[in-house]
Amino acid sequence: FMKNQPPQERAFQQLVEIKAMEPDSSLWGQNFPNQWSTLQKTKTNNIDTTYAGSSQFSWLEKDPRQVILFWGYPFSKDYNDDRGHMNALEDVRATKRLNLNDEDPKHTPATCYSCKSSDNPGLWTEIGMEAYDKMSFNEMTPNINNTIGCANCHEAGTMRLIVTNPALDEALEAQGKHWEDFTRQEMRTVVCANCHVEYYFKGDGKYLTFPWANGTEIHQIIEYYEELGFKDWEYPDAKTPMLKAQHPEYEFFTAGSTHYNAGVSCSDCHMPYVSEGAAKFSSHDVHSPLLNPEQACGQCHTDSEYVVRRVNLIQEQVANIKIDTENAIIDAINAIKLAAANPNADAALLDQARNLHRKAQFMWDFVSAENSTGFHNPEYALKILAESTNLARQAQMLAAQSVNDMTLLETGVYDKMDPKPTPAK
Amino acid sequence: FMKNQPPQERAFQQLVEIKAMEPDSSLWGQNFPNQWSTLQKTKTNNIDTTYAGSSQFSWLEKDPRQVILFWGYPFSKDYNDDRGHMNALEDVRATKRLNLNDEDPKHTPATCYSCKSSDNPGLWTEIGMEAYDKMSFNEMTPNINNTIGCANCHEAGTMRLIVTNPALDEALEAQGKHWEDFTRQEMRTVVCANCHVEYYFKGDGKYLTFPWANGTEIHQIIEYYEELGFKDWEYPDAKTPMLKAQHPEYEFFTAGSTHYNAGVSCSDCHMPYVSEGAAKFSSHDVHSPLLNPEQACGQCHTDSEYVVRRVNLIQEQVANIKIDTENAIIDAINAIKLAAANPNADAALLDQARNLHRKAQFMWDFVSAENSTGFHNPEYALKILAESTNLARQAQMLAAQSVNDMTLLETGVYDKMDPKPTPAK
Amino acid sequence: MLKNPFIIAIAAAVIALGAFVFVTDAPAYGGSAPETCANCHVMDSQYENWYHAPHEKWTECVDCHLPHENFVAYYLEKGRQGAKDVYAFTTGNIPVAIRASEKTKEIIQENCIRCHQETVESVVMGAQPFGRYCWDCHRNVSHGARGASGVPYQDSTLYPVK
Ligand code: HEC
Ligand code: HEC
Ligand code: HEC
Ligand code: HEC
Ligand code: HEC
Ligand code: HEC
Ligand code: HEC
Ligand code: HEC
Ligand code: HEC
Ligand code: HEC
Ligand code: HEC
Ligand code: HEC
Ligand code: HEC
Ligand code: HEC
Ligand SMILES: [Ca+2]
Ligand SMILES: [Ca+2]
Repeated sequence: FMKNQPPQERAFQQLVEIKAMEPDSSLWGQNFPNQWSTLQKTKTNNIDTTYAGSSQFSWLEKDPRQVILFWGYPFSKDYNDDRGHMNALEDVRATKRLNLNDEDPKHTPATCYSCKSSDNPGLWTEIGMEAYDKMSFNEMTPNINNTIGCANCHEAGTMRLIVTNPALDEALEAQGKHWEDFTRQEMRTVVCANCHVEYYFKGDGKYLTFPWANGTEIHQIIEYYEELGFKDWEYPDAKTPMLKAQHPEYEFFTAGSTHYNAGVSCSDCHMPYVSEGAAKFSSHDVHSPLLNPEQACGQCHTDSEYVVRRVNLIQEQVANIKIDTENAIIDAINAIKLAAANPNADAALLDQARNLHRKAQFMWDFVSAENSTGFHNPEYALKILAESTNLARQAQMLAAQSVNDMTLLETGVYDKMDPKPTPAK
Repeated sequence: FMKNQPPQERAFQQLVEIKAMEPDSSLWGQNFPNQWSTLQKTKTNNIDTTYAGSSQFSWLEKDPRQVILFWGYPFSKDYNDDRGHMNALEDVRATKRLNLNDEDPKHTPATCYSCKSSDNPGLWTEIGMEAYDKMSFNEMTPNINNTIGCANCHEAGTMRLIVTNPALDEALEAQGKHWEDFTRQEMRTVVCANCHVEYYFKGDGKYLTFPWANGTEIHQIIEYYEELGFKDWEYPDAKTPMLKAQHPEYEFFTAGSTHYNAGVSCSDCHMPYVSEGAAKFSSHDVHSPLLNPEQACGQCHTDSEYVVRRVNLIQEQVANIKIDTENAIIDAINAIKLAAANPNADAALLDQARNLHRKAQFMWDFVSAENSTGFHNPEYALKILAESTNLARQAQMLAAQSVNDMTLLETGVYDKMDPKPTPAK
Repeated sequence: MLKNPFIIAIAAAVIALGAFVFVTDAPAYGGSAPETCANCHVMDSQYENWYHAPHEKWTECVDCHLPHENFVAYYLEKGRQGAKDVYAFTTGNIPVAIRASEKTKEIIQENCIRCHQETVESVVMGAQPFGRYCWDCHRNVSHGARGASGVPYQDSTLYPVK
């Protein structure tokens, strides 16, 4: 009986032996048919919820303000909602955000494959992440044959959860943390941080880096980028040095959310236990928990209808305030563009305006690119949006002051646009 | 055992018969010594928490921004944190907000006694609320001999909870609701709405009225005041027609908060059951639940330390954003005052600025005057503050436009003040 | 000289114990009927919530709260807990909210696994210890929707949800 045996020693019964970092999930699947068959469902999921779901709808069409906000950056061309894990490889190859012209210095690096394939752990071990990231996306393509799979999250043999992405390992180290010391429950969140985090490409080697050296709270991340003087792109005409935020689920959820503080992990909601016959196992069909709230929330919350109604309310409030913030940033962009076109503009004031625009937009994006429409940490979302709106309006005022032109104080610029913007070409 | 006995049929044993609306709580106390002795504790409580508590500290000293925000209104003279129920009468008589000069048309009406005494239910029944409210505070004083007591919440004899304030009765009626139909659990919240609500004095008769005809959500309340063209005072120099919000605990808590939606009532947290020997009763020592979280929260939350830490986090976030909002409104006031002093100001733009100032400040006050520093409904608090800040900044921009003067876009006006303002005389 | 008071003391103790056993029906406390535990009305709410929770059909208090690996451990722990409970009850040293101690929690966890071994076998296995309580998720299992709630009349179905 198992309690006479220290749990560390309890091993899974394995029919087939799996070699370390085996990229082919179907081999692992012979040992664990339940996990494999549920993982495969992520391929065909396509049901939507009010604010998310698995259909890959276009954010640029759903909210054309984002075309303006990302103007001059590939995200203004193509930006879809995410879908299931097994589509990762197909989707990264299909996005119009790629630049596959290796002659162009701005071509897409191999780094973009980092979170899309179970071939990576093996490749990183073999050639090292530095060499990997120096290659172009094109050059890497022949080495990548598998989409996300078991090797991205598990150690073969023991099946324990591990950090497979060297960028995560290094980011934790930079904070003096070692994932090897984490408890099993902590790993049920940290394993998602292999990918669901804000990142940037450091230097010419496009080295994958998480901006966490000062901490993972939003102001610490902004401070990090300020110290580094980093920018993702320059906003056309306005000339603001912009930052793009990307899926910071981990940073957002762990910033003191109700659930995180109560010890709940990502996997508790997104990979709830399901039973197949007598035994239960973790569903590997990862998607919106609003599609199976009975399983995802129902064990902790007896009234799962109640919590789902609550999610609706939270998301609606966040979505509405997010639109106010977008409008404020668009008004600011309009003003800064007009000011920048004026050769007599006061450079110091205009730069202050740009700095506030940069921060306001990164803060907004941190909430917007986070995929739960605020649910992972509702108060944090609203707090950040309140701060962002305040900065955006101040950016607009500074831009107007820089050229002493009252017309720059125009508000509601987006609402007056007709027709509304469409995705860039 | 009790589950075989419907609770409705268990009657109270009463030693002394209490006449209807008996104002003297000590008589009721002969029947219910536990309730009476705990109620008496509210007299001497004086422990503070981080953001509230029972010591009656001055808000104007704790946050001198509020002196500016309430300038021209009695609240800029004297505004303390509330303390226990049995101090109500003493405190209303002592506040410097009173104007006891009955010759002055702005003298304080008797209406100010409405929520401070157990004599009221009897008086209202005898002379009617209309006649009551037409008297001056001075004239009413001899009739008021008891502070808040049993008769404000209970029906003598049955001891059931009742609506005693005609203003609440009428406000519910206006929404087509009848408190007699409410369940016991609902009454455990509604009984507090006799007093813990936003109110105004209607017309020259100073008739106590709750602005709920359109609903109790903040935008419905604002709409109500807009339709009525009501103002509490005019902001000096800026000439904005202002609204003051006052302790809207009921409206705020019931606007879809987690706890309200989950069926939790005010009394669950503020009047938890306690035991004295074998008997279990509702503590009538109403105060901050952070002073007895084991009792107040522990019945529902197994980890009461966890929830208290959470309250801290929520309140800190709300308190910080609230300061941002105050700063934005002060910047707007500054701009509007300067614009109003300019005879060439564009009147239409300046009026728009005033209208936004009016709304922004009412929204801020709705959160600020609510006594839980956001905890009763955290997301609602942050959402309202985000909207308020946005409006305040737009008010400032409009004021600057109205006089075509960039210097009105100055920000951080409060921070530059030295010395900081002190309470008005 | 010394012997008499000693005998008297022993006799007195025996009489007192006899009276105690008679008056309090102490032997019942050696049994396992849930009503016994609920004798102390301080545990009314746990009883009520257990009674209405899904496990009432299958379990008694002791199935979860006492160790079952062997009968020595069972009675040792029963004695230890009982003594503690009676001490707390008679001295009136009753905490505001009664909470399971860490030791109790470990015992309960063992018991969940004892009955549900087959179900949880594959999920509690693995290279790292499971390290969390079953009722972190199964919050309603033993004592109702919100744990051992002591608040009566709390019924959200009675309350309109906006
Ligand atoms: C308490 C439950 C809970 C926890 C814990 C949780 N999530 Fe979520 N997650 C949700 C809900 C609810 C949504 C909203 C889904 C929707 O809008 O349809 C969501 C949405 C998402 C989405 C977008 C889903 C979609 O349909 O596109 C992603 C990605 C995501 N979460 C990842 C994570 C990660 C990574 C973590 C841990 C860092 C995490 N979640 C923790 C409940 C949770
Ligand atoms: C190896 C990288 C990686 C890891 C590890 C990872 N994810 Fe993802 N996740 C992705 C990518 C990439 C997508 C988007 C795929 C697409 O849209 O093609 C995604 C999509 C999702 C979605 C959206 C699914 C839908 O139907 O909309 C959810 C929810 C999600 N992940 C949750 C999690 C959780 C929870 C964990 C940890 C248990 C996790 N992910 C671990 C890379 C990863
Ligand atoms: C640190 C991990 C990581 C890196 C590096 C990364 N992604 Fe992703 N990617 C994700 C995750 C997680 C998701 C799912 C969440 C989301 O879409 O917000 C995702 C989703 C996507 C999607 C599907 C949704 C969409 O946005 O249309 C595409 C396409 C994509 N990534 C392309 C790229 C490209 C191109 C790069 C390189 C510039 C890149 N990814 C780099 C983790 C990463
Ligand atoms: C996106 C990350 C991710 C991927 C990809 C993934 N797993 Fe898992 N897996 C998890 C998490 C998280 C758990 C829960 C671990 C725990 O509770 O300690 C888990 C648990 C398991 C378990 C333990 C039993 C259970 O169900 O809880 C097995 C076995 C398993 N996975 C097999 C697989 C196999 C086989 C594959 C590939 C077909 C796979 N996993 C792919 C994240 C992943
Ligand atoms: C992370 C959350 C979580 C933890 C921890 C957890 N469970 Fe569960 N358990 C679940 C979920 C979710 C289900 C529902 C599965 C379904 O709906 O198919 C479940 C189902 C069950 C079932 C019912 C299966 C059936 O046939 O309906 C039993 C019994 C059970 N768990 C026992 C346990 C025991 C014993 C432990 C501790 C060793 C435990 N659980 C720990 C989430 C959890
Ligand atoms: C492993 C346990 C667990 C799971 C799974 C879980 N929750 Fe929770 N949830 C909690 C805890 C603990 C709290 C904190 C309050 C408390 O102590 O009851 C909480 C609080 C909440 C709250 C109140 C917070 C607020 O902001 O209003 C909501 C809503 C909620 N959860 C929704 C969900 C939803 C939706 C899901 C599924 C997608 C979910 N929860 C899954 C444990 C869980
Ligand atoms: C879920 C628990 C809960 C509910 C329900 C609740 N409150 Fe509170 N209340 C609190 C907490 C916590 C505070 C913050 C106390 C502090 O900051 O010290 C508070 C603060 C207050 C204060 C200020 C206390 C002080 O120390 O000055 C008042 C007045 C108040 N609540 C009245 C109400 C009313 C009226 C209702 C119903 C409409 C209500 N509360 C519902 C928990 C609750
Ligand atoms: C008859 C009017 C009235 C009713 C009914 C009423 N209150 Fe009050 N409440 C007041 C007044 C007035 C004060 C402030 C007294 C003072 O500061 O002198 C107050 C103060 C408080 C405080 C602050 C105590 C402190 O120590 O800081 C709390 C908490 C509170 N009330 C909660 C409630 C709750 C909960 C209910 C319903 C069960 C309720 N009140 C019903 C008028 C009322
Ligand atoms: C509808 C009920 C109601 C009316 C009418 C009312 N109050 Fe109050 N009063 C309260 C409540 C509830 C509190 C406790 C909550 C708070 O202080 O925010 C309170 C607190 C007070 C306090 C103690 C805290 C402080 O603000 O310094 C004073 C003094 C006071 N009121 C004076 C007045 C005066 C003067 C009037 C008339 C202009 C008045 N009240 C009208 C309900 C009312
Ligand atoms: C501020 C409002 C308020 C005041 C003042 C008040 N009560 Fe109560 N009382 C309540 C509430 C709320 C309950 C809970 C009722 C329920 O659960 O139905 C209650 C319950 C009771 C009960 C029922 C038993 C119990 O403890 O739950 C008695 C008896 C009682 N009060 C007596 C009194 C007496 C005597 C006084 C004056 C000394 C008094 N009350 C003053 C609000 C008040
Ligand atoms: C009568 C039951 C009850 C009482 C008393 C109660 N709560 Fe809750 N609490 C709930 C319910 C129900 C939820 C909703 C989440 C859920 O379903 O688990 C909740 C949720 C919460 C949450 C999560 C929401 C968030 O925004 O993070 C916190 C924090 C919380 N309560 C704190 C408190 C505090 C502090 C007290 C005491 C002052 C208290 N509660 C008293 C029932 C109660
Ligand atoms: C199905 C298993 C189970 C049964 C049967 C059961 N309990 Fe429990 N009991 C638990 C669990 C689990 C906890 C721990 C709750 C926690 O830590 O939040 C607990 C906690 C307690 C506590 C401490 C209160 C607390 O919230 O920590 C008491 C007292 C208690 N039980 C008494 C009883 C009594 C009396 C009975 C029989 C009427 C009983 N239990 C039946 C599982 C059970
Ligand atoms: C003599 C009255 C009495 C009886 C009979 C009684 N209890 Fe208790 N019990 C108490 C008191 C008092 C406490 C609080 C003591 C403390 O937590 O320090 C308590 C605490 C507990 C706890 C939580 C503390 C801990 O040690 O984890 C559990 C669990 C518990 N009892 C279970 C039971 C069970 C099971 C039975 C029946 C076999 C039972 N009790 C019979 C009075 C009693
Ligand atoms: C004496 C044996 C026994 C003990 C001890 C026990 N259970 Fe059960 N449990 C059962 C039986 C029998 C059923 C009903 C049959 C079934 O569904 O498997 C059941 C049903 C369940 C279910 C499914 C029904 C539901 O309530 O949702 C869950 C989950 C569960 N138990 C969890 C637990 C947890 C957690 C513990 C420990 C706190 C525990 N059990 C302790 C025997 C036990
Ligand atoms: Ca999606
Ligand atoms: Ca107070």
